[in-house]
Amino acid sequence: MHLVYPLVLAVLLFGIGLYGVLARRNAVLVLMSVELMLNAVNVNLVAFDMWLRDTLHAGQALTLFVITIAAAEIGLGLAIVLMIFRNRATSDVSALRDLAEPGAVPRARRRLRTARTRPGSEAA
Amino acid sequence: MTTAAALATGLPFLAAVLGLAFGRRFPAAARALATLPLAASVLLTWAVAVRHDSGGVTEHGTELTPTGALDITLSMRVDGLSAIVAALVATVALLVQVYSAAYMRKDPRYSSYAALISLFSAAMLLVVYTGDLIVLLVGWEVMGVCSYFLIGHYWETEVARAAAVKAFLVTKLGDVPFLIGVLVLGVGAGSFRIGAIVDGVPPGGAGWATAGTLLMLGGVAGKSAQVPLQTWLPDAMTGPTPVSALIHAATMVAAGAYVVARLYPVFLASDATLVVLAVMAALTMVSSALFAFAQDDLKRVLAWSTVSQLAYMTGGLAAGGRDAAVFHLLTHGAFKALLFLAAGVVIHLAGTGRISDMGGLRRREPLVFWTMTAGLGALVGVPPLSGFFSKEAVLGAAEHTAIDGGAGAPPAVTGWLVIVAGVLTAGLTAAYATRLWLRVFFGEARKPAPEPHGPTPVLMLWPLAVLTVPTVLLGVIGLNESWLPAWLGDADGRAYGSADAANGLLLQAPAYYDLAPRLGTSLAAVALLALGAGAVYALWRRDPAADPARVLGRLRGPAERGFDVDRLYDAVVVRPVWLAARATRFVDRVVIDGYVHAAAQGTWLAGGGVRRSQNGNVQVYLAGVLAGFVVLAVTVAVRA
Amino acid sequence: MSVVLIVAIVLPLIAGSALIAFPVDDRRARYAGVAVTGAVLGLTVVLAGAFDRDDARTMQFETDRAWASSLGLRFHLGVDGISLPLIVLTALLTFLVAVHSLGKLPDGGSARAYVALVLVLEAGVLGTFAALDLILFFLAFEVVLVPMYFLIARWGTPGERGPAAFKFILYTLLGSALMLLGFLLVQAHTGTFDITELAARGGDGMSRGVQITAFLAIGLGLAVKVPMWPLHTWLPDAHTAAPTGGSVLLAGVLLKMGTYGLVRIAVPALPQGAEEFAPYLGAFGAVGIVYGSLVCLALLRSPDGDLKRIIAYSSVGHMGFALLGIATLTAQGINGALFVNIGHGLITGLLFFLAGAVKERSGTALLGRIGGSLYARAPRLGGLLAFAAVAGLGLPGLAGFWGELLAMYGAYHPADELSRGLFLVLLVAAALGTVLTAAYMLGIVRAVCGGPGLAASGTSETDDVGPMAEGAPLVRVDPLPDVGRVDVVAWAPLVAFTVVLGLWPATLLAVTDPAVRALLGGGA
Amino acid sequence: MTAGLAAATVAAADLSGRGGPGFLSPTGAEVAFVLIGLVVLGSALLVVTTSQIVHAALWLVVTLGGLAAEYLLLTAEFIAWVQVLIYIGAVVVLLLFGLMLTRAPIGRSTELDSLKRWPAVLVAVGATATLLTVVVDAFHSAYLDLGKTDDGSARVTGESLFRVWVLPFEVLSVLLLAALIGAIVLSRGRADADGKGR
Repeated sequence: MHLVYPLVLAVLLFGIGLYGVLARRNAVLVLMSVELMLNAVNVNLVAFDMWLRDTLHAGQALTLFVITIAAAEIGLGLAIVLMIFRNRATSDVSALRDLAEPGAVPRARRRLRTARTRPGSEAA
Repeated sequence: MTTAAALATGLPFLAAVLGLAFGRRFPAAARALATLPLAASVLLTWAVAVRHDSGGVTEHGTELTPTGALDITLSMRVDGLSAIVAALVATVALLVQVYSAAYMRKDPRYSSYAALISLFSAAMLLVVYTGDLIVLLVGWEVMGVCSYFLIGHYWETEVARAAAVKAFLVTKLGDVPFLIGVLVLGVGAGSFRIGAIVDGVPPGGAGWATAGTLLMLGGVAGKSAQVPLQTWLPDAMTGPTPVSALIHAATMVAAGAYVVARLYPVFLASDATLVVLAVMAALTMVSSALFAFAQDDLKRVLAWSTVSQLAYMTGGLAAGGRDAAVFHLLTHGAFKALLFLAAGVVIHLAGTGRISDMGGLRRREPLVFWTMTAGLGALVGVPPLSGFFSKEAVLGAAEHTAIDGGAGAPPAVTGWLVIVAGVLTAGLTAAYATRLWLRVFFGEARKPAPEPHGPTPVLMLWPLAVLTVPTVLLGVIGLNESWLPAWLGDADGRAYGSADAANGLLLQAPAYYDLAPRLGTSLAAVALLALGAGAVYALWRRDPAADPARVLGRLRGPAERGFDVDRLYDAVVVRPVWLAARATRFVDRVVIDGYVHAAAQGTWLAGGGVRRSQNGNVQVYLAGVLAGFVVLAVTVAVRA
Repeated sequence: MSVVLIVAIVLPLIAGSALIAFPVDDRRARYAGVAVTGAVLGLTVVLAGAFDRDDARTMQFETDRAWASSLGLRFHLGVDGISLPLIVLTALLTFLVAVHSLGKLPDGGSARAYVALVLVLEAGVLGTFAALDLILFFLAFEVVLVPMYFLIARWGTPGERGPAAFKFILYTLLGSALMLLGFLLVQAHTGTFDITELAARGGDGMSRGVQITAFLAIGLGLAVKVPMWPLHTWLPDAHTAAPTGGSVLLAGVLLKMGTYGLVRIAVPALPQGAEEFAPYLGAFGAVGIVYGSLVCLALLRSPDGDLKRIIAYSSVGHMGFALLGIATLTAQGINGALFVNIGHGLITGLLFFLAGAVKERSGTALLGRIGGSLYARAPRLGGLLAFAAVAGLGLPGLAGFWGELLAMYGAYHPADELSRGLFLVLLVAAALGTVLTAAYMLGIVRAVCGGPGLAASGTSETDDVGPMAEGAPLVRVDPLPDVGRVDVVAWAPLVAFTVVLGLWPATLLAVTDPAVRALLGGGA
Repeated sequence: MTAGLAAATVAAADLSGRGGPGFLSPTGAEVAFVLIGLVVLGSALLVVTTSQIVHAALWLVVTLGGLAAEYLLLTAEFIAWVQVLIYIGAVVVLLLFGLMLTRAPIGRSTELDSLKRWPAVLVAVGATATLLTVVVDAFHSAYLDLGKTDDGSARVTGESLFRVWVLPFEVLSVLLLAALIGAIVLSRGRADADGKGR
């Protein structure tokens, strides 16, 4: 098999995941997109492992680790998303702007955010 | 001899420093401090003058600024001219100090006043004695600043404050070209020493000499209140009267003429300068005599008269009569100081300075009446008095230039200008002097005299008596060629009547050293004198209560205001300067500081712009990071 | 003797640091400040006494040690005829400021901190004037900024001090950054940071282009400090806001570092660059003279005419004379510039002391609010102010005159490679500037000193009843405290030196002239 | 970076010396790989574009399953099974729970995509294009001979995992434990703060 096939697959998958991370607003969907990117990396690892015939099988071992870590990550990530949802009543990434410079967020949207935050804080 | 000259200069200076530093603490010592050093100076200057045997120059100096190419030396250069003028200055200064001791006896600021007069005397003596133009400039400006402080002695009044600033600024404006002229002469001759400059002028003149002397005329006009910088002197009369007598009549204002006389060979080699000087003198002479006629304030009459008489000196210099001009400087110094000091007593008696409020004062203080009459006579040029001889000497020199001319003589046009203006002015002078005399001393008092302050202090009277002597008699020294001309010598230091003179080595033709009156000009001047005085007398006889100046008609108002030159200057110089100042401040605040603030604002704005991108949306950050990474990767890949 | 020089620089630094580190009560700190600055003054006087006047052209009391050899930096100090007067002036003015601080200080912080900052400042300035290594010069130059920043920002006029201090430090730091670039450029092409060696080489090893670039960078950096028009706008703000002592040091000492740097580094090390930019330098100087005076005139009549601001703008004019003198590239001009430096330090120092005194006594420095009549309310103070103003307008016979005269003389006769016509125009502008200077200086005297008299001392008692005595308003004005004992000690030396240098300029010129000639390559 | 790229290219050139058939005569495995790959990409695209949030999770299952098949085609059996077990079995289930707990709307939703979609497209396409260029440029001639190996079998993988990689493996287990505890702590919420706990 030509090495290019898995590599191109990996690249395209990575690109799609990237788009998802950047464009999706729901935090859970962002996490899914991250999984796509991780999988793209895994494909790469496996393909190169096979191609190089590594006696240590570093590629495959690393893929296993990545899968494991991905599972842990998704667990933690979901926990965080859940907590944010409990506090703010939203899982919209673009509404979470506590890092913003004061004054940098357009006024209309800020009002929206405070409006959303208020019931959330009541819920908390 | 130079030591004595230096001492004569230094003593009043020391007195001034002590007076300024400790005068307030020891007011009792102020009078002694004011008069004694100056008395010593008088003795020293007279000793210098007497010991200065006819002709020759004694000079001694020490270096002030070792800056290579051009050295400034603190030198004393004693020759006939400086010796005799110094003696005049010191004497008048001492008399004024004595007079002031009585006149200002109740003034709480007497100590600083007296110290400033001492400082002024020192500065004037420095100007007179020094042999270096830059050092002369030092004395020149120090005189100016003393004049400023003394005019502003009554700083409680707005008039005095304004007059003081005006006097200083107008003269300072003249000093700008003067300073540049000094630089031009110094660089041209390769030295600032008067001796070197005088020797350095080539016989036919030189470009630098003409340029330098023309520029120096600015300072001469400023200091001697000649057209076009004449307007400060009448205003300067707001100072105490003794100050007017010393600074604004006898000495400082004559410094302009003195400097020209001091550098005479340089001026004589520059025809253009002499013509300009003559025009200046002629204009000043006639116009200020006219202004004097229209004034109602006693001191302003005398002030304009001073301007007019100073123009006789500058005119004499322009027409080649250096010795004649110096002669007039000496006699004028005596009679004008007398007139001012007498005017001080008159104002004291009348309780006002307005002529229209005076009248009939001759009975109140006969001594003042007689001394002032002598002074006015000398001013007018009544034949046996000193002013007659000196004025005729000037006119005689002008006549020689106009008619005979000859090699080395100034252009004939200067002679004609001075003769015409001088004779005309003689008539005008007679007119205003007569008017003053009649209106102040005769007729009835037009305003009830104030309560007498008590008898006039003796210290104020005897300087008048002392000054009357030269006022009456000084003229005779011009009669014999072996007296004043021999003493003065020519500007190169060669004595008239010495062997050099016999060999024809004098700077000018012998006729210029002959100060005796000449028939033609004398007749013309005396005739106009009689005409002017007679006309005013006739007017006065017709109506003793009315002012003879009414004859001027509609001209009177403008003439009283000096033809409104002040308003012209206000419009042409003062206001534009204020406008420029405001514009500059605006530019400074808005444009130049604007750039600075704009730089700061720009930084803030850029910061604000970058800050806006920090909107808290993590996806935007991430997109930015990745986009940057892609761009970097592509750039590197393309470059590789 | 070179130890004395080092001690004179290090002593205030150590004392200042100690004052910052150890809690001393304020009274003792003030006396400690006087003692230390007095000791430094004594040391500099010893230096001046030991200075070989016949050999003023060479560096004396030199110390030359490797410092950071990997960078080629050397700890190189020395004094010649150019720096000696400035060092003595610095020590004198700092001492007087320390004496003055025995009196009342403005609110803002402890007197201990004030004195400590003044001491650190002194060390920096002395270091600048003694440094003979470009980087050492730069370091000392920068050390000065920090204490001055705090002096303005903490003890300044409330409401103005923050922005003024900010502007001061940013503006001068920008200049310093440029200057450092210039130094590095010079080093890159010559391989040395040593000032004496660079001066001896006279630009060898640098092409014309490099010299021009380096001069531009160094010159701009120093011009900010001078300050040269149009880079001057930090100065009025800083002066207006600074406390009296800060103003005195700023005007009397800090500004001198700019012109000193030009004379010491930029002109001798980069002769071709200097030649290229001399006309601009002179033109900016002449513009500064006229411009500064015009702004002062405008301030006289403006409602926000602040006495200290006017004096600050007068500094722009006076330093214009120094720039004009340097720009002529002649011995006379540069001597004149150095003389302007010293004269301006003495006179403007005195003026700022007096302005501070007026502000302290009447509570404001705004001309319109001071109330005039200083002659009547505090006669000695008024007389001193008049003296200082007259000295400031360049009256011949006082220290301000000779520098201006020499600068103008240099402008009449500039170096051969410069355009004579241009410098004649500049000369005329500068000369007219002196008239404008006289106008505003006398305007200050008129506004502050003149006015209605005390009721007890009106003109009514004199016999002179000319036109002037009529209508003299006998409004009663309140007297102010006159010159105090501390003031006399702080001001008398300035008055004395102003008079002495004015009467006998040779005392200064004999020292500076040989060194200036050596820098110009013996010629001119 | 360029140096690394060059080295990789050189290595690829060396290894490609083993050669292989051209692109125009694909083997059966290749055809299968491409077809399954298209399915994977298509479903991945749906994951990031669908407007129904639960569908996204389901399409993710398809993507991950397809990838497991691709691993099989690459002869990495063990990885493939792990993929199925952990990803499809655990991760996706977790995600579905997450969706449910955050009350994700069932049905179409317009708020799923942020307003900055076009910049995201631009960046994603740019990154993809860059990577594609580099990868294709470097490895277009590399050939993967899969015929006669058992590199991907559970035995080989297990041996290397427990011989060579045993220490990282154990560390990873600690990491998992930490993640477990962390997740519990996080999802318990601020029990102490309001005293009730959740």
